[in-house]
Amino acid sequence: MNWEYIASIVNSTLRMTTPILLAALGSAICSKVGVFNIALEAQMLIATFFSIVVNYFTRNVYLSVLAGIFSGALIGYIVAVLQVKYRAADMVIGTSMNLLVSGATSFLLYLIFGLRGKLVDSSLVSLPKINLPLIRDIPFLGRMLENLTIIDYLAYVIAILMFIYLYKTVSGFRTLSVGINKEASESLGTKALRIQMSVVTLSGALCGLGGVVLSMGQVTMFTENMTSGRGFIAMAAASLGVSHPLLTIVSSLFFGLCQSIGSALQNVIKSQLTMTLPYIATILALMLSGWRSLKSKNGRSI
Amino acid sequence: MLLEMKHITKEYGTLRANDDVDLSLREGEILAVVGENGAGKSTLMKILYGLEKPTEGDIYINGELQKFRSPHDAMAKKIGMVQQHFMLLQPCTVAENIVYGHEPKKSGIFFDRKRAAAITKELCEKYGLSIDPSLIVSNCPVGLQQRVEILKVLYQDASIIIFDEPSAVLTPQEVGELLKTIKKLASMGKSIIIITHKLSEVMEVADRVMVMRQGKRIKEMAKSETSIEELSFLMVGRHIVERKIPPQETTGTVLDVQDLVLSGSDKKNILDHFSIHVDAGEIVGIAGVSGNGQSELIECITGLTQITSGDILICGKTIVGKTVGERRTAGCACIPEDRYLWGCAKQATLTETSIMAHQREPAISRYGILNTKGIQKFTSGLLERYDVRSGGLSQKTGELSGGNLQKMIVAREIELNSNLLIAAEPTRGVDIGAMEFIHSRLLDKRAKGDAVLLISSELTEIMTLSDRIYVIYDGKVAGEFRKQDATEESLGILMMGGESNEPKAV
Amino acid sequence: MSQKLSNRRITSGLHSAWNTMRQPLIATILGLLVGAVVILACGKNPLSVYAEMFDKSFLKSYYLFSTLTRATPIILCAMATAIAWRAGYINIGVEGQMIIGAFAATVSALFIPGSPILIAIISFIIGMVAGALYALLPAVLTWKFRVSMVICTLMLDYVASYITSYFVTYPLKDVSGDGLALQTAQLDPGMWLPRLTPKNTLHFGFIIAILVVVFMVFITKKTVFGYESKMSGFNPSFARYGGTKQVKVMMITMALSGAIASLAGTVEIFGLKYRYADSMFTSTSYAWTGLMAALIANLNPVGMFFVSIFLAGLQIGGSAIQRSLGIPLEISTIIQCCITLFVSVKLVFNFIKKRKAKSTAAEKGGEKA
Amino acid sequence: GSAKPADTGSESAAPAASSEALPGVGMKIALVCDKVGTQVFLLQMVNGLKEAAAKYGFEYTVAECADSAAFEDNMRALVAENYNLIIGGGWQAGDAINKVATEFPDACDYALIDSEVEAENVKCVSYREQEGAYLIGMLAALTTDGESHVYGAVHVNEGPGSWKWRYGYMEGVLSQDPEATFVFNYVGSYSDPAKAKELAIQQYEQGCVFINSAAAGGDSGTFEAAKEKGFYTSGQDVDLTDPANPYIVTSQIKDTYATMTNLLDLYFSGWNTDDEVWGVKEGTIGAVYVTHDSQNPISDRLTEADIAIAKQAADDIRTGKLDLTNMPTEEEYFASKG
Ligand SMILES: Nc1ncnc2c1ncn2[C@@H]1O[C@H](COP(=O)(O)OP(=O)(O)OP(=O)(O)O)[C@@H](O)[C@H]1O
Ligand SMILES: Nc1ncnc2c1ncn2[C@@H]1O[C@H](COP(=O)(O)OP(=O)(O)OP(=O)(O)O)[C@@H](O)[C@H]1O
Ligand SMILES: [Mg+2]
Ligand SMILES: [Mg+2]
Repeated sequence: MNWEYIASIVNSTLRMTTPILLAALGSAICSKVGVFNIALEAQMLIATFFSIVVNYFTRNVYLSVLAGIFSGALIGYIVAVLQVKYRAADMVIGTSMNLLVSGATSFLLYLIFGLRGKLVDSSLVSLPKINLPLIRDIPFLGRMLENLTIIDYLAYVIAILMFIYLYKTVSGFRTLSVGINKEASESLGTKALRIQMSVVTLSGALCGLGGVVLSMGQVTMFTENMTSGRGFIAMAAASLGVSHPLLTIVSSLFFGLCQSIGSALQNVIKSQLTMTLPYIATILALMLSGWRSLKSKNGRSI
Repeated sequence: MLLEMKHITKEYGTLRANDDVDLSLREGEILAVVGENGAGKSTLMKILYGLEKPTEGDIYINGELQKFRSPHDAMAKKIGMVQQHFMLLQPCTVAENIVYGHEPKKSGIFFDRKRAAAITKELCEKYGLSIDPSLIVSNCPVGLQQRVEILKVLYQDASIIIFDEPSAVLTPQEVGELLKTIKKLASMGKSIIIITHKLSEVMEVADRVMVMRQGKRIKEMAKSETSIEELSFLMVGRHIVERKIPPQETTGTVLDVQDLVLSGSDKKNILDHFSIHVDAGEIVGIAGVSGNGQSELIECITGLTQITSGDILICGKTIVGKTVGERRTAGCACIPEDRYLWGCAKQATLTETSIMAHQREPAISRYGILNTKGIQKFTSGLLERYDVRSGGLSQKTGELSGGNLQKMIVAREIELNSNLLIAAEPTRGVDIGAMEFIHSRLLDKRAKGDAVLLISSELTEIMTLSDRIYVIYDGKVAGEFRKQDATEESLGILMMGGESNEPKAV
Repeated sequence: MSQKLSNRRITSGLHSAWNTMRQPLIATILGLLVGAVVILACGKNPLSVYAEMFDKSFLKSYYLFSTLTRATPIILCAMATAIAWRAGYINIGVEGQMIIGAFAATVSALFIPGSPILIAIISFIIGMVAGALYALLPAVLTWKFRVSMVICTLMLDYVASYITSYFVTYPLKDVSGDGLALQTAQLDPGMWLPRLTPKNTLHFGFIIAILVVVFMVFITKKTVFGYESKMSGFNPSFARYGGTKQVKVMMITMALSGAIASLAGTVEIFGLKYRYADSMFTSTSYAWTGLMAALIANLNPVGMFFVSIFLAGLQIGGSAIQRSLGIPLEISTIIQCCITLFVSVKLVFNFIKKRKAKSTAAEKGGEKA
Repeated sequence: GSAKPADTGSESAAPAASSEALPGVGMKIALVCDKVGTQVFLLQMVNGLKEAAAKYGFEYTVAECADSAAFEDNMRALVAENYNLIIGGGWQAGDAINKVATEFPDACDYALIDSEVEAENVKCVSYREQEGAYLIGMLAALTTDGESHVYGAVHVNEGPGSWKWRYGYMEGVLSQDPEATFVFNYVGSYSDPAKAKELAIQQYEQGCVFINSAAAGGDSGTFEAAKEKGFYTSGQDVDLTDPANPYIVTSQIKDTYATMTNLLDLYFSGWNTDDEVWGVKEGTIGAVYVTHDSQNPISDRLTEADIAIAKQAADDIRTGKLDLTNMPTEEEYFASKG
């Protein structure tokens, strides 16, 4: 196995990680305010669609990115209204939103373009790739970091900013307090409902950005259901990262890696079996972290 | 008048929790509101604090009509409330909790935690309340948590402070300090409303007393014009007579705790070579400042926690390693100290809550199949005999007033007819009528020749009911007294970790 | 006398049924309204589309039977979900348990020699045991390692689907025909569950589903176990304090959940498909539809039964309008989702409740004055 | 009871006036298949059906199936709705049509495209895709010209379905480049272009200069990777060569349009229900530039000579000189290779 190949696996891991990381951050921040959001898939998919639609009509990258973020946020807002404000069951909302958006995007694709299945067009503009001038020339590193978009970097910045916001700022503190004890935070005038709703909307925007990087960064097209379960993987990643922004970076990278390694293993093991890898790895990782925290507590049994 | 509430009426469906109540408060005054369980005290305060909207009636501050839509509005008018169930962010620090809502900032957005700690220190000094700002709240004992609540209200610069049953969960020492604090705050110009079931506290701090019954204001008077006897008569509509407890012979040991050790997460033992016994026909009290291992002792005996070493016997048979259910059949009933955590499920109906631990009795179920009729009969019997005021068998447990819920739990455990009854804080939050009632039930149990282990932070309760008293300190038995030998001082010194009842050498 | 009494009982029963059904009904109407807008947007007449949709899902007997056939696994999945959720264990692994259980049952039926009926019964049992074991796995992990039950069961769904996919692609693949389909061989016709109607596919599995509903009602309302697991779901500390063995409740509820989930898959195979085919349970999302039914009906067994039938009917009807009116499948998905979303939101109901409370309060006030 | 479809929606292509003469008037024919959206393969079938409906004057319906259980549901309903001919499109319809045809042998006629089932009364048309894949494999080697001996392929799922492609492709490559080795990867989803792209890039990094794509919705991902990285690739089902992407050097043809129209021609001329397997010879399987022409310019990497070699092979397949009909299973194949 040569170094070039390893570098390319890392490179591909980084690209595969970004949408998962962004959605996982969306999931994490929701659980920080006590909302279980499983409409991540819907929030991502709508963004892949609308970013490409706007891209098609305007050929403008910025507008497309914005369209993606806004459409994701819009779905987030609907989820917020139904789930937070009207307290509908999270599972029902999430499941039917995922289904609804998958149907709606296919339908709209047909309605707007008369197309079925996918929109691929050479006129679509992809996100500019950044090949950093100095790093590009370092052999291994340059190879690892080639062809990443600004959002691939931005995802990590967002994670760090989210960490700073939650743990260092006043309004972050209030946001966290809603998740810790909603009643208490409300008793001192925090508008808990509003915070929860904006956080869920924000998670929509984050997933939206994840969708954008999928449809305009990794590839430049829209195809039906192109998120292919990344929202659920993101949920697992957030859970593995105990909803902490920085740990979520680690767990998302882990999932990205599982996918690349899984593909590499396909030459040896049947693909059906390699595809279980990320899922089994998640369970093992959760077991490990559970076992460690139990061991450190060591105290009373059930 | 600083504050006036006029003609307040509050209806929950058909129930009138408040019925045309008036209340007024002057600056620097301490007003005590007393009344039986479910009289509507908490409801009135929730209205004042903007947590509930009155069905009718108005609130005036300095003669100005107010409309409170939320606690936020009330706070803006300098009304603060120390709620019964603490509104604290448990995993956060004391300082973070106190400054919550008006946090000090660095460069406009960042939370200045250092300043928060400094502010907390200043605040503590100003009001003479000490607490370490960097402690994590969940690690603080209840008394300290309440202090955090008070400091929170003070930091909000409240001039009217409401306390809803602040002493119910405190140790006598903590109560003493609380009352001192309240008086001090009043002397600094704060106006205070306090709800309590402990009339001695009323007599100690209040300037005026308002008595409520069945949602109505019955009477209001200056403290100097009334007495404990009169207040209790007004509250429950009858005289409470002090009871004589006849001495009684004990027969055989029921509970025998031998050399019990429960180790904690660090090196220290939570319970350290702890040995006590309770005989048939006696009430044994455990006195101690809460947090010295009482909760763990109960958990060890009832089987909620596995012990590290030692032995626990009920009627001569060891119960170590047995499950909670097996211990219950072996004859161990328990009135839990936290009624919402262990004692009930708020969403469950009254029937469901009342048959817990009875569910395998023949009247309730046979071969695992529930007997619906039997259950209804059982529950309505309980509610009737123990005077639990409720809206019917299918009411949700969480909607009962605290005192009534307590009565129901006491009823359920006593009806188990077990050899041993562990009664942890059996009268927490109940009115004096109910308290007297619960006490008689405990004494009945003793008279029947059963054993009662009474754990209470209420020293007077322990001293009146117990035949024997152990003092628990730091997980160890710090002393053992017969009823006649125990005095408040001798117990108190041991409870605080003193060596004996001799004054310490300086 | 007794006649009168039973009459009263019936009216009060109807009343409570109305009370529980009112919210879903109103929500359905709202959902249909939104759907109507979508139908209009694609240039069709909502009324005729809806007429066709309901005609071909509930009103005509042929389609009603199809709806019931499709509802069968959904009902069972709803029950499987509910029994665990009631006790506070958020099992979203019903799909995985269904796959593993049904697959195990199929494999046993294919490979154990013997009289078909006997083998069928044995296979059902083996399937249920396999489903139960697959559900116990996350239970044990939650117990021993404090793994999040939600994530763990979700992950095991994927694992189950890929692993069975491997088996039907390679070692156990059917070789009849050109062998392109990823499926096992067909079961011996002697093992097939009997049909209930001659021309339709409605099979004995539906009766099994009804029996499970009855079983659930009995468990939840009438047994100590049901009581204890409900209390564990409300407040585990309270249940433990009352002598309930938490671990036992967890293991039993999860095992029951897995067994019922397995039954959902097994009746589909023995009553309808007659073999295990790759992704037959993932593409149909029976488990997820069942989960929605369970939540919409607030875990009430009888409610879940009807909601499941309703959701199945929407799917059958959606298919029908695509077939005969050329309405894109996406639109029927959209309609289904809108209805589900509105049903799950308690908003309508609460709004009415509040209005009522206000008006009765006002009446009372009026009387006094 | 059975029900007639409401008039409003059924799509009848029959012109009202001259309809009397057409043999299909008054007949109803249905195609039951997956959701058409994702697959050109099905779109072509639908187009073929439309075309035939215009020609014969029958009424037609496309019953799309949202999930695997819907195939049987739809077919049973169509039988109840008195359809004359039900055509299953794709192997996903196989099991359902087999059961329905066995249960209602006289109610209706049945056909199945792209798979073969046991029921006697189902006219099955399936394909020898390996023949097309063989041609693609040859072109792959001819395009690469020994630049690399590692050949890649990105498919949807591993299994007997994709084995036909894999086998044909490998044999085709090996016929031109005996040193060839292969990397195969599977996306595991019909709709994940992003993953397909990453898989293709990784194959490229392993030295593949040609990567065969058969990843359904994922194809566009592979194509994009090809354009970015500069390796060569091929499409499937229809002519996917693209003047804007010169790296798509050919496309494997599986002409379901022709299949559908041929099948209905057979039907209206009174068919027998013997199963048929169509390949290069029948014109439904092939490769762009070899058996099927394209409007798009041919890649510089493929010379006249290259195409001639492939064309010769196609002829050999037609004449039976090169016989790919009897294909080993995956296990047999690798066992024989050692
Ligand atoms: N949200 C509510 N819904 C229905 N009834 C309520 C509600 N809140 C209070 N009540 C009822 O109103 C009455 C008054 O309750 P409240 O809590 O004010 O009593 P209290 O005087 O504080 O009693 P305690 O001494 O037990 O705390 C009780 O009968 C109680 O059951
Ligand atoms: N979910 C609820 N629904 C209806 N009423 C409620 C609910 N929660 C609390 N209440 C009512 O609110 C009233 C006030 O509660 P409060 O916090 O004063 O507790 P409490 O009744 O004094 O109990 P305790 O003394 O045990 O703490 C109670 O009487 C209770 O009946
Ligand atoms: Mg109260
Ligand atoms: Mg109270």
